[in-house]
Amino acid sequence: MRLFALIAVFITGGLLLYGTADFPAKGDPHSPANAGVPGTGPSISQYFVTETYNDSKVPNMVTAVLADYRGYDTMFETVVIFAAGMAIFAILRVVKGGRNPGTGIHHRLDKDSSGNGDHYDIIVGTTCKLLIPVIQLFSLYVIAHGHYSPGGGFQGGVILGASFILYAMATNLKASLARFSEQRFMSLACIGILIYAGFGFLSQFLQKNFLEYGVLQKVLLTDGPEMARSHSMLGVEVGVAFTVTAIMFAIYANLSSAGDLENGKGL
Amino acid sequence: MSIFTIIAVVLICVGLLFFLGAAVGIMRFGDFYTRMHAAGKGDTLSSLLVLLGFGVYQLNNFQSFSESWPVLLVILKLIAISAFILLTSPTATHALMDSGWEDGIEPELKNDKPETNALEEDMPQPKQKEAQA
Amino acid sequence: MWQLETVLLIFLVVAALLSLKVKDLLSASMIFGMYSFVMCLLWAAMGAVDVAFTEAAVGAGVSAVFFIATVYNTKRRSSD
Amino acid sequence: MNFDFDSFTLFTGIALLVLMIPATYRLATGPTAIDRIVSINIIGTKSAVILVIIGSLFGRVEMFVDFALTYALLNFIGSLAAARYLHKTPPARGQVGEDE
Repeated sequence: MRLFALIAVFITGGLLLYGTADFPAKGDPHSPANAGVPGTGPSISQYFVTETYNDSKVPNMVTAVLADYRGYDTMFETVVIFAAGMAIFAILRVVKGGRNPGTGIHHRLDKDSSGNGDHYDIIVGTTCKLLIPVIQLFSLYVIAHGHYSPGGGFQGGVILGASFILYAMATNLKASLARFSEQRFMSLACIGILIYAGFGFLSQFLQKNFLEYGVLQKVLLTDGPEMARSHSMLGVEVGVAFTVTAIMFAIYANLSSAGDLENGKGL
Repeated sequence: MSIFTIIAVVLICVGLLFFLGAAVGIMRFGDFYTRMHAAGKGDTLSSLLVLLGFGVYQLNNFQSFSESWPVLLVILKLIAISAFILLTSPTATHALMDSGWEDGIEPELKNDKPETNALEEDMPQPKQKEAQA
Repeated sequence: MWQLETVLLIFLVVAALLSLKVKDLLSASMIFGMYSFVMCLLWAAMGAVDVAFTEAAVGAGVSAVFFIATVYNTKRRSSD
Repeated sequence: MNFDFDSFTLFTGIALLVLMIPATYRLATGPTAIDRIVSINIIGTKSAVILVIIGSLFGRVEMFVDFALTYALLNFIGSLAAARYLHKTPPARGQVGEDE
């Protein structure tokens, strides 16, 4: 049976490789995706390349496509991440009482959970104390600088969440939950999505389509709809970053303590 | 070929040499702790050297402070990467070494070898610590 | 440039096969981290910089930690 | 003297990738799990350098240093998580972790 599976895998892989022979060359400017089908005008990627800067004054067109032209897509990606956090919460979280000692998952751990001796705490703790502010500052740079260089809400949010995870691993889960409690990160996740949807509804109140940022110049007091789009993209990225940060830390906290945040022993 | 390019090439070549040393060390050494030694020291120094070499090469594009500050920004970021590697790589090595000791990996001591001669038996035995609880 | 991509693709295949072969789930999750390292380098070599950044942040940073946290609360040894 | 720094950079990148092979060998045959984790750490450090090299080949180093920085910062978290795991669980010798 294993041999049969191997043969099937090789045949499928060979067919896929055969299919790639018809692809246009990488970066070919005359391929249909880049130049458009003859007789139907310019393609959509040509429009993005030439018109993004005129539309929204954002040099990095990936950010413009993500947050503006494909705003719905990014919004529901954020909702997907939020749903993942909710699913982890719904599956793992033990709300009251906790598990019985001896029957839970942690019964095989006979070691102390709070630290691994002085030298570990001193060396790793000092390094993390030096690193965590730098990581957080860098993640804020990534979020805010997404207009000009690669980066944006998702990446910056993940890095910011990783800094909290690093704090939880340098000390213990309880100390990190004292700083970033469950109530806080769950409400932060909701606030992120509310910020994103709020931009959409705001533009709807001003008699335009959902997530059509150009009309927001009346609210944001910018000169021209282009700058309004640019600033709205920044706001939307901040909302995405809130949700991603909170959900990353929520997933880590629930996974490592098996849902028992009050007295579970984290990683 | 400017002076910066020459310095950059020299730095990168020395870095590659140390990378080669680390690679040979991780392949050939006998036990976990010596492999860790090669990995932790060689890799940190050599990535430092290569990154600084690229930073020095960027100085070729530098004309004046008012015009070419992006070049300085790139060099600053390269120095930042070097500093982080200098900080994190030994710490990770320490944490892994510590957990390896607690995980029960025995270091390969001198009198583990079968071919001990009479001269070596006279020498003081390395003290074998008990694993921490 | 194509030389670099070819070597990277070989590493990608090796990492994928190794992460399937290893029985120890802790090692397998770390090798999956190597897979995402190489994948990030490939995205960067193709010029898809934003995707590479996402892969670096998610694959190198948090997904390995999530896998290890999951292995910590379940069994370490794979049964198949 | 005609010296092409781009060719030299490409050579450096390929040499780094070739030097990854011993780490991959240790990854495949490492007797314990922690050997594998060490080699992953090495590969991560090398990857950050290779990212800078790719950026230099594209001529856009200022764009690529950002996520080389991310690599250098986040590679640490994975290694630390594995170290914490091995700290928190009882010693594995002879039961799990040894391959096959």
